[in-house]
Amino acid sequence: MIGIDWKIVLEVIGMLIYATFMGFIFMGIERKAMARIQRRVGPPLYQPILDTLKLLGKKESVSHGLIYDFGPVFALGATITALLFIPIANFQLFSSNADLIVVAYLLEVPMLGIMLGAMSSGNPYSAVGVQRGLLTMVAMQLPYGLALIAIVQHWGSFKLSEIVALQSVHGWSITVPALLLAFIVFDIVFQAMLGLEPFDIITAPAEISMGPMLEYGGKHAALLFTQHAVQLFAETAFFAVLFLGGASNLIELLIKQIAVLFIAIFVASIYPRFTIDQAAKFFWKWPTIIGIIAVLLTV
Amino acid sequence: MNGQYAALIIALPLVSAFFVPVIKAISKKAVMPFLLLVTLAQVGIAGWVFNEVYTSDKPIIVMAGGWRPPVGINLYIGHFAALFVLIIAVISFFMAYFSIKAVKVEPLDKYAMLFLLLMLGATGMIATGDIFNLFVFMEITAITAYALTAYNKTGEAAEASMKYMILGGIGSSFFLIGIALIYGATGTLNMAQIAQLAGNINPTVAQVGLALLIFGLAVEAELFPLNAWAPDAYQAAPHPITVMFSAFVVKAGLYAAARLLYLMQAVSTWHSVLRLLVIMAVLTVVVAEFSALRQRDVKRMIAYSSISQVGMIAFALALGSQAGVDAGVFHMVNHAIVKALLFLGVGYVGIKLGGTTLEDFEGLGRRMPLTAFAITVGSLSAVGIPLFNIFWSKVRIMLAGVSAGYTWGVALILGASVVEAVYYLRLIHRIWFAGGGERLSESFALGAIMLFLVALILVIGFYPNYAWSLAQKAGADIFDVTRYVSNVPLMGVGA
Amino acid sequence: MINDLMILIFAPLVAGILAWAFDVRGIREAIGFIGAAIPVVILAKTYQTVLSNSINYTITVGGFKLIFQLTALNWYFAAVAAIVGIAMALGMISTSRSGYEWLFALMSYTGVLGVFLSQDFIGFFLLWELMTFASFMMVLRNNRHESLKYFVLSVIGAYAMMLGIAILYAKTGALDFATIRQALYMDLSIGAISKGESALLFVLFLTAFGVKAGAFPLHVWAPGAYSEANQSYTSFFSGALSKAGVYGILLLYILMGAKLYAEFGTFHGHLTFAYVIAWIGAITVVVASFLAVLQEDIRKLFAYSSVGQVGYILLAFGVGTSLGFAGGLFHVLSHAVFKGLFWLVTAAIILQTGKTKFKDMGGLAEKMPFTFAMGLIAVLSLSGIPPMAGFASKWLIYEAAIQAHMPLVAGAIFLGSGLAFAYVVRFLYAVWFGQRPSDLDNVKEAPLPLLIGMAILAIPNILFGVAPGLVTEYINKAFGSEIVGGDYFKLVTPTGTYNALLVTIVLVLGLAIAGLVFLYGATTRKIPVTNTYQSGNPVIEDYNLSIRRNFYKPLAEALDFWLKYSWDRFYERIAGIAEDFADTLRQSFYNGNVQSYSWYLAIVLLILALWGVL
Amino acid sequence: MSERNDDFITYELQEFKLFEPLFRWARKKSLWIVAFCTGCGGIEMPPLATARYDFERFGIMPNPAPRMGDLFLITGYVTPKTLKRIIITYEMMQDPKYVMIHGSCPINGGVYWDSYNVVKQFDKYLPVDVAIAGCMPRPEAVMDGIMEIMRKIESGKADGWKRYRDNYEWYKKNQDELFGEGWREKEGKRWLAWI
Repeated sequence: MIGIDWKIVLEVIGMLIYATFMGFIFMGIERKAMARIQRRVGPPLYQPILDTLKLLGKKESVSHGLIYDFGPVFALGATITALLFIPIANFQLFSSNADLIVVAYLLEVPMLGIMLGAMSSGNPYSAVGVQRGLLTMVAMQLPYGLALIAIVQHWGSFKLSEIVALQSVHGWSITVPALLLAFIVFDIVFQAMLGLEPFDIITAPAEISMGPMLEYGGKHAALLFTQHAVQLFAETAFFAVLFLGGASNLIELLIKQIAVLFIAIFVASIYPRFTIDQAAKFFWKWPTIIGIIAVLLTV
Repeated sequence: MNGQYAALIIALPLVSAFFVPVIKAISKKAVMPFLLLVTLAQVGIAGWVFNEVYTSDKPIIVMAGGWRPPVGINLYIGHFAALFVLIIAVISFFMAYFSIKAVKVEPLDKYAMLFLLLMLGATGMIATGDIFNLFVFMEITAITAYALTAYNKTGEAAEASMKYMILGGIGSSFFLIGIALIYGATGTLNMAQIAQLAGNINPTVAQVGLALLIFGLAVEAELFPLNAWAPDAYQAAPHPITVMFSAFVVKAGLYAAARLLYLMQAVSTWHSVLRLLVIMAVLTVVVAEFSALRQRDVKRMIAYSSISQVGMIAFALALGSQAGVDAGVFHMVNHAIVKALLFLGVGYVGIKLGGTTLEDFEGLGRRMPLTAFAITVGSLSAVGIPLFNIFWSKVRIMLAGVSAGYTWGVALILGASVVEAVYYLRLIHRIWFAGGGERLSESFALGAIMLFLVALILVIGFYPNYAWSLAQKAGADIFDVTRYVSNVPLMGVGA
Repeated sequence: MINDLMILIFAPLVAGILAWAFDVRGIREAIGFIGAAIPVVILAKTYQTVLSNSINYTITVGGFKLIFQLTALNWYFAAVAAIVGIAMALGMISTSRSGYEWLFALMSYTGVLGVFLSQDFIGFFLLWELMTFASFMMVLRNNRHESLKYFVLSVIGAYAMMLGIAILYAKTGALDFATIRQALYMDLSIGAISKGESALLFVLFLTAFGVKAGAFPLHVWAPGAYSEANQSYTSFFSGALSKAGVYGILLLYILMGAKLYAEFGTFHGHLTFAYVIAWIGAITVVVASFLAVLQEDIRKLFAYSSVGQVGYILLAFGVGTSLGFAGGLFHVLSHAVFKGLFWLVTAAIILQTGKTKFKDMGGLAEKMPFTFAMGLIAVLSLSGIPPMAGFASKWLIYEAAIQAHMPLVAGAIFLGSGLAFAYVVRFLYAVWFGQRPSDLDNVKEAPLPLLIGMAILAIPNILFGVAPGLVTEYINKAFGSEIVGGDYFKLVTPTGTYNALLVTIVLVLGLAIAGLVFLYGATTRKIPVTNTYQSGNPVIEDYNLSIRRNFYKPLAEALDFWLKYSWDRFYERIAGIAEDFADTLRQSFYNGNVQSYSWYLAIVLLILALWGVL
Repeated sequence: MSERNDDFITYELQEFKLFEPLFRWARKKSLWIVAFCTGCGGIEMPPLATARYDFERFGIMPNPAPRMGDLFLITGYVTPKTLKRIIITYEMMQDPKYVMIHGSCPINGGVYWDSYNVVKQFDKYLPVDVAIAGCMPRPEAVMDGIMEIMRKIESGKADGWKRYRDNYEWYKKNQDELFGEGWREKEGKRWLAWI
């Protein structure tokens, strides 16, 4: 089918390594920033890499069946796919063949993978975690959709590469007032997608001890950590591409990603946790109203 | 065998009715078989008449005593009359056999005589060409109907018959006044001549005369406010008689009303009478359907359903368009078959299980599968499910109704038939899927009759072309007054 | 060629009658299967000819001229019904108990095929009624109340259509689609049909098709009817019969599109009447999906989900642009396929376990592996995971909705697909995973015919997911214009592209990489379900560790304001009022004493007198 | 011990020769504490997470799931009831796992030396890597303990889990001696009564 042109293969491999590494660094930044805000020294930036290595190095691993193993593998695979369809800096990768809706859906598929694995472990805590994860996802779906629709309507095209090109010509999306509202909505939703503080009901540490990931240990947990890292990188890149005009080179993209990340970290380190129906009610009140206004302005 | 032998359809039942006491004298048990024989002969003659009219495509005119109309009374057996006389004969023959099983109350010879007179009256009303003769046959039908309603000698039957008698009496008396007015104005009793002269009689007299005529027949034809007697009469009468009531007695009244209505087209307020009839017809359908919704007795429920279907026929006939009349006649034929089947089935269950309340019908599917199947086909067809016969006539009526501008009427009727669907399908669920019981033996002959009617329904349902062509010819016979007048050999006497 | 159409339409009915007559276990299954297979064979044979020209057949029945025509468009709908029909037949081989079910299942199959193929209103109405009646009889056998609710609503719809047909007949004097379309088109200038009348016609036809498609206010019959009928028949009931309603909406566009446009103009750039349909579709999607999430019974969940998915199709047609139609048509196929598969999976579960409530099931993944795999494919397809057919059609609908500047409707799709994801995962958790209740230990895999049926429905899910071009290329031919570009594996619309094959390859690549990382770690040891962390408490066999009841309690609490109102209770109250009114009417009018009867006569005489004189 | 635990012993050990120092360094620098605080020491552990001591500098993170945890802190006297939970949680943890006991009570019964309800010598039931003396040691002492366990991991001497795996029979004998044969089933059944 596709002629195996080595340029893309190399680009893909390089991108994957870079993304995973930077994903871990972002998680490190996250923990470090949280610590610094609490006037603590905080772990070194490469701490998540150490954690993953330790988990991979576990001497034995436990499994509740085929689907329990398939869950994390499917999650990581889907996240890698999502990553490869986002136009990162000047690397085209596969983004010429996919548009906003495809990437938005690919970013949601890992949720199914994690849910599959967590459910098959048969642990009630993970079941409650799954339920909360799904409800958060359902709650955030409407504002998330409205924000994306606002962008597409303003730029008139679904292709990410085209949106980036238009932004470089007409200036970033957030300069447009309507898309600024969409930016705010997307930022709130971004908080829930990463599972950070106000909406980290999914893995509420005190209540249901790590939520869905409760039964995961050893290499399964390592897989989930790498998936979280790649997802972090992919989502921040997606955010940057949509609202901050993508980037011509990796450094510029990195700066934008870290900027977005810091917004999320600052919000996360301040807010207490919403209960799940409060979260649902909140999502369907303010973000949806702002989203509707943004959408109506851009029509 | 020229046309004159057609008079036998009137003569045969009359003569054999008065022969019944003689037969009773010979042997009590011979009465019922004799009745069967007479009705069989009647079917033969009606079949021959039907064949004669439909092959030669010309109506048979029978002049009483050789006197040419308008002096003498003539029988006008056109396409409609031939078709319906055959239907009356066939159904009477079936009911004669059913009476052998169903009617056990003692004076059987009186029953046989009344049975024949009822058949005679209905045949006469349809076949006659003279309005006074119409009144005479209507009286015969009415009186025999009162007697037969009370035949079961129960308190309920007596009360029903008394109600029927009072209302029927008022109705027919006003009908007589109407005839007198028309006769006074036109000077003739012959329908054809009335049609010619209707144009130039004094408008108010014509109005009042027509209104009274229609009012008189409306009581017989069960239109809305006047049909209060019908449910009780249907329920109280013996089972075969209820079948005859719903199958052709009511229809004879309807035909007469339609015939007179279209004869007097030239009357100035004709359209306002039509609109009144449409309103009354629609109300009949709606009220009857709603009343049937919470019935505990199946026979009374089917009576209400029969009244509502008759209301639908009246609606079609009163539309005043050729398509409407054709649809009305087609629905008359279908309704006759379906209601005959339904009342036959319910009657047979009434005899076998001793009652026709809803509880008796529970698990009928296991106890009497053949009757249950017949009742199911009957009720499905009555509801208007496709591949059964009433579907076609209902569609025709709806199309004609809206074309004639009565969209609200059609909407109300459709709404009412939704209600009809509900209580029929509740009955079907109760028959097949509720309760149970061991299998009872069912009579072979009645089963054959039921299967014949079911086959008839399915044939018309699957391939309605032939039935529809019959209905069109019969409808034209009523609607096309000029052809009717030209067929009758008037002597050219009078104003 | 001529009588091909007759065989195509009436073969199932004849087979049904034969199966009902020879009510012997072996024979009726074979006859039924043959009856369901004939349409597939004929449709396959006529595929080539349909692309170039149409096959016609007319017969006159009862004075009406019934015209049947097979064009590219209704070949598509007939093919969808045929695929689901074959799967249903296979399913019913193992789940049907008597000839009764075969008769009415195949009669409704004839009804649907007839509806898709007929080109005149009488044939359309006749087969529509037949289809409704047959599906009603399938439900009547198991539950009277639900079936009556279903029948009353569909009959109201059918009679609304009858009224509409009669009005059209009165206005245009014709019954077949071609002349009506021509007459309505010319009527733009003459204006014989006023604005009010065309509004009435639109409402009548919308109710008729809305009831069958389960649009929002008229969807109450769906949960009851879908869950009470024989489950493998429901795959056809919800897979193909709801498509008749959607086909009707398409018909509405073809026949009265121009007229309605002329009468009602546009609203913000969309056709007003199309905008109404789009919003009905959107509300159906949201409401049905919310209700589906909160259900406790597996059949009710899929019933509401089916109503929601048909809402997508309505929405796609409501968008009004050609891309909207393409998306809607593709979703017709993908909905029929994955919803049919879901219902066959439910049939297998209920057949083997006899349970229908979520709280009694659990841990069936090991016991019924093949059914679980099929269920997983259906889950992926319904929730719109990229390599599946569900995603391709939903993607087209997104493109159409957003391109046509209908943002809030597109927002409804987002919310709907999120909810779809939630209730589908709920189904996975409650039925397949977690600890197995002790009474389900001896559950065996579903019988072979059912499995083949599932396989038949699973293949298109994957095939049209990876290669959506096959379907869109056919749709382009059906519409005659190039709506969705791209080859077999790539969909290209003016504003976006979706390369299904590439996404699949990259997904497989990603899975391979993740698999490598997985294999690198230590070997895994399988442990039983009871070896889970319960804050250190020892866990033993008969302590059930799963949450199957009230899985989405918080969502119910968040929505309690909306859940107070239910259309179902509203309709039940109306039915109650109507029945009481009927009773009071009977008591007041037929009150049994003669005096009042004679008063009625007097009143009528009075009216006659007034009427006569005035 | 019910038969469920027999397969616990049969897994085979994979020694990664090449990366061993890297993994050892990773295990040292990222210890996850199983948040299972028994006895009076539980309150001593949070100050370590505050700004003054901040054990997160060393990559230590309190983690509620035993499957992912490595370091098991026994922070105070251990009663038989808690010991049952401790044993179950310990067995759920995955392999290179270390136990650190705080205070004198788990070492030799401490203040409760003559109490009927306290486990006098914790080491008899579960292998201990590092013990921190003091009747609830101050945070500095605990930090020192952590440094000690990290040094032991670095040098490979922190082999509590290997000792548990090798002479599992001895440990099991002691446990059964204290709780009686098949105590997991009995405990589960007793627990069932409330549901």
